[in-house]
Amino acid sequence: MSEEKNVVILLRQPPHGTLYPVEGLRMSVAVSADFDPITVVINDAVYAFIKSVDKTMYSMHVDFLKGIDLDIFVDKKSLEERGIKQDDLIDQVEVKGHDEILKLIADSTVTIPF
Amino acid sequence: MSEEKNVVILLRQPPHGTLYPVEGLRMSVAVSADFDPITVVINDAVYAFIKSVDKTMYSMHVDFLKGIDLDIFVDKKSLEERGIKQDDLIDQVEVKGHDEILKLIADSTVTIPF
Amino acid sequence: MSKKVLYFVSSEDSTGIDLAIEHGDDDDVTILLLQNAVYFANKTNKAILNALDKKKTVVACKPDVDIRGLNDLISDKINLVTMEDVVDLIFTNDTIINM
Amino acid sequence: MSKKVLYFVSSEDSTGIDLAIEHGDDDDVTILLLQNAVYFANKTNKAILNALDKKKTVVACKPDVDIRGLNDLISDKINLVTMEDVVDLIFTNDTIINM
Amino acid sequence: MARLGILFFDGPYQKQSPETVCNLASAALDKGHEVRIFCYMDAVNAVLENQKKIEGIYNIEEGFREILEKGASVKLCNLCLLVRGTMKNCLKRECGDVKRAGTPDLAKIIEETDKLVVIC
Amino acid sequence: MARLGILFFDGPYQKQSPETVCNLASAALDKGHEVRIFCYMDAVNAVLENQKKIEGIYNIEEGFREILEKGASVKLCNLCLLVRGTMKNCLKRECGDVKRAGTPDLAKIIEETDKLVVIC
Repeated sequence: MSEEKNVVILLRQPPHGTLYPVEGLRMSVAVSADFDPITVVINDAVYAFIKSVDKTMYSMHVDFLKGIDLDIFVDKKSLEERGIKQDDLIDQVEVKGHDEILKLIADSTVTIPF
Repeated sequence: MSEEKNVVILLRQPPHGTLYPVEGLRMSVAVSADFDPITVVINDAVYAFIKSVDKTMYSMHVDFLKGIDLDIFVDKKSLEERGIKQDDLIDQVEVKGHDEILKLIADSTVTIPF
Repeated sequence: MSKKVLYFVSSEDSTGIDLAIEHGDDDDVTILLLQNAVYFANKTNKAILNALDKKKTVVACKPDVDIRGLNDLISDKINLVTMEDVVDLIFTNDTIINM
Repeated sequence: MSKKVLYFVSSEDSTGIDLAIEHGDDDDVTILLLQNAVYFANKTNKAILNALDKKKTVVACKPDVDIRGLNDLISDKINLVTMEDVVDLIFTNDTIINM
Repeated sequence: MARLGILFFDGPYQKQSPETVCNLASAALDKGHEVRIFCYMDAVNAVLENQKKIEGIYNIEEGFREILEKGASVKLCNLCLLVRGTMKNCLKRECGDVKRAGTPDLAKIIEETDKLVVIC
Repeated sequence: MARLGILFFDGPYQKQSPETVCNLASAALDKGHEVRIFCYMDAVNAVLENQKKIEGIYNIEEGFREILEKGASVKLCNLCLLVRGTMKNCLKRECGDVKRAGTPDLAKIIEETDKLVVIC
């Protein structure tokens, strides 16, 4: 049964103003023991993955997820609205078009927003 | 010195989803011992003063402020944006045009947002 | 492959409503508004009107609407549901998208 | 009767910026962005561009901008200030409008 | 009968979510469903002892005592308690199935329940 | 030298505000100003003991200990502590001028300081 559940951890809040993105990534790591969670990044949460942001609190989570081949997908539309280019982002994340992001969320069994 | 300070308690959040409006009104009451605070109501906080809302948690604060002749001013623009008419509001508050609300805030010495 | 999808919106973030509106037409989509999200049900809210136009079902948690005194301010196309109905909605939908 | 007014904006609520923009031209208005409010300084933000057009001074808290890595994303018309500068701004303005 | 998982993030007396969690859990339990709750971040403080009753304000401690009595399982994120310094104030085992837990326990809840809702 | 009042509403490890309060207070104290802080709503939980240190995360208890040592005055809303059940966990007098207080004490802070800022 567990293999059938698509877990999406949905990050939507920016880093540093709250601990939500950090705690969301910590949850992605924890859930990865039993599932293959997809981390989806929308709205101001995209700021968490620009190269220049201080990632002291969560770089280990990002590296862990990358190390076990779990995806972090960033919404292209949210980037464009904020004038952020793909080049501004760290290598561990992958940019997806808004339609694909919508489909990932729509196809989830469980969506956990942070 | 204290008489010269204009204290504005600025309510901006809706009731029931958070305790902010309740705590803001409690602060208006507390501050009234030393100052004549003006309570200014903007954005979704206007919902706190419609007749039909459950005011169990804060009606005593509203009555207290009214009882000592302290004003609660509600922003007309915020009401209009939400389709709320003056008739929908309780008697203890007074509706003011947006310019007047701006002036009240701009003329304050201390503004405390809730 | 049509399925029943519940957008479970309990915060003032309108993203859940936007995503529900953009959700494909194949699925049977319900938007459930709880806590401060019931303010989205105000007749003046364009996103919710848009969702209704797009044949999404919109329901709001009755105790949350009642305590806020919103009965006369919300669209009559929005059904009010009790907390017991919320429990049933949770189990009768195939997917829940929390927001 | 001109006075120096500081809009002290430490939350993601844009009301403080809107109010500052509408603030009368007689006063010398500064908008200070702290914490997540520094995201308003993004070049794509129309409210801040509008505030700059209207001759309001906009400053952002440097440690908050630095930790978020926003230096290349924000408008160069916005001055960055240290926490020590913030303290000075607080005491050199006549009025502080917290938001 | 089905199994409901509930996750939330907020402490008491700031936002409505702890109260909603209690009301939703209670309604589900009354219908005979199983309820498993995970308290993450500030939500761990919703399950502290000695919350003084204030007239007119829903007492969150009582709300949790009631749903625990009705059979809800409540897991508290250990690290969240530790970092907040509130580890020693939690409701005790006598009140029901309330336990400290790690984040992997949320994975278990996802696996073992039919639906998970998040109250923001 | 001037007197600065600071009011805030949030507990630790959820939002940035308690850290900002410490940093702003510290900068003001270093410049020789007087600092008086009022903790309202969840903010009272920012000044609890036994907050475990986590590497990479700013420890709020330490932040408050530092500014208390530098001479800040910190008032905790009594009713906010009572309702949350955290009355007994606050930092003690030995740490500096930290005291439980009522809401009228905020009026006193407004009256006796030159400027009041609110960290949201």
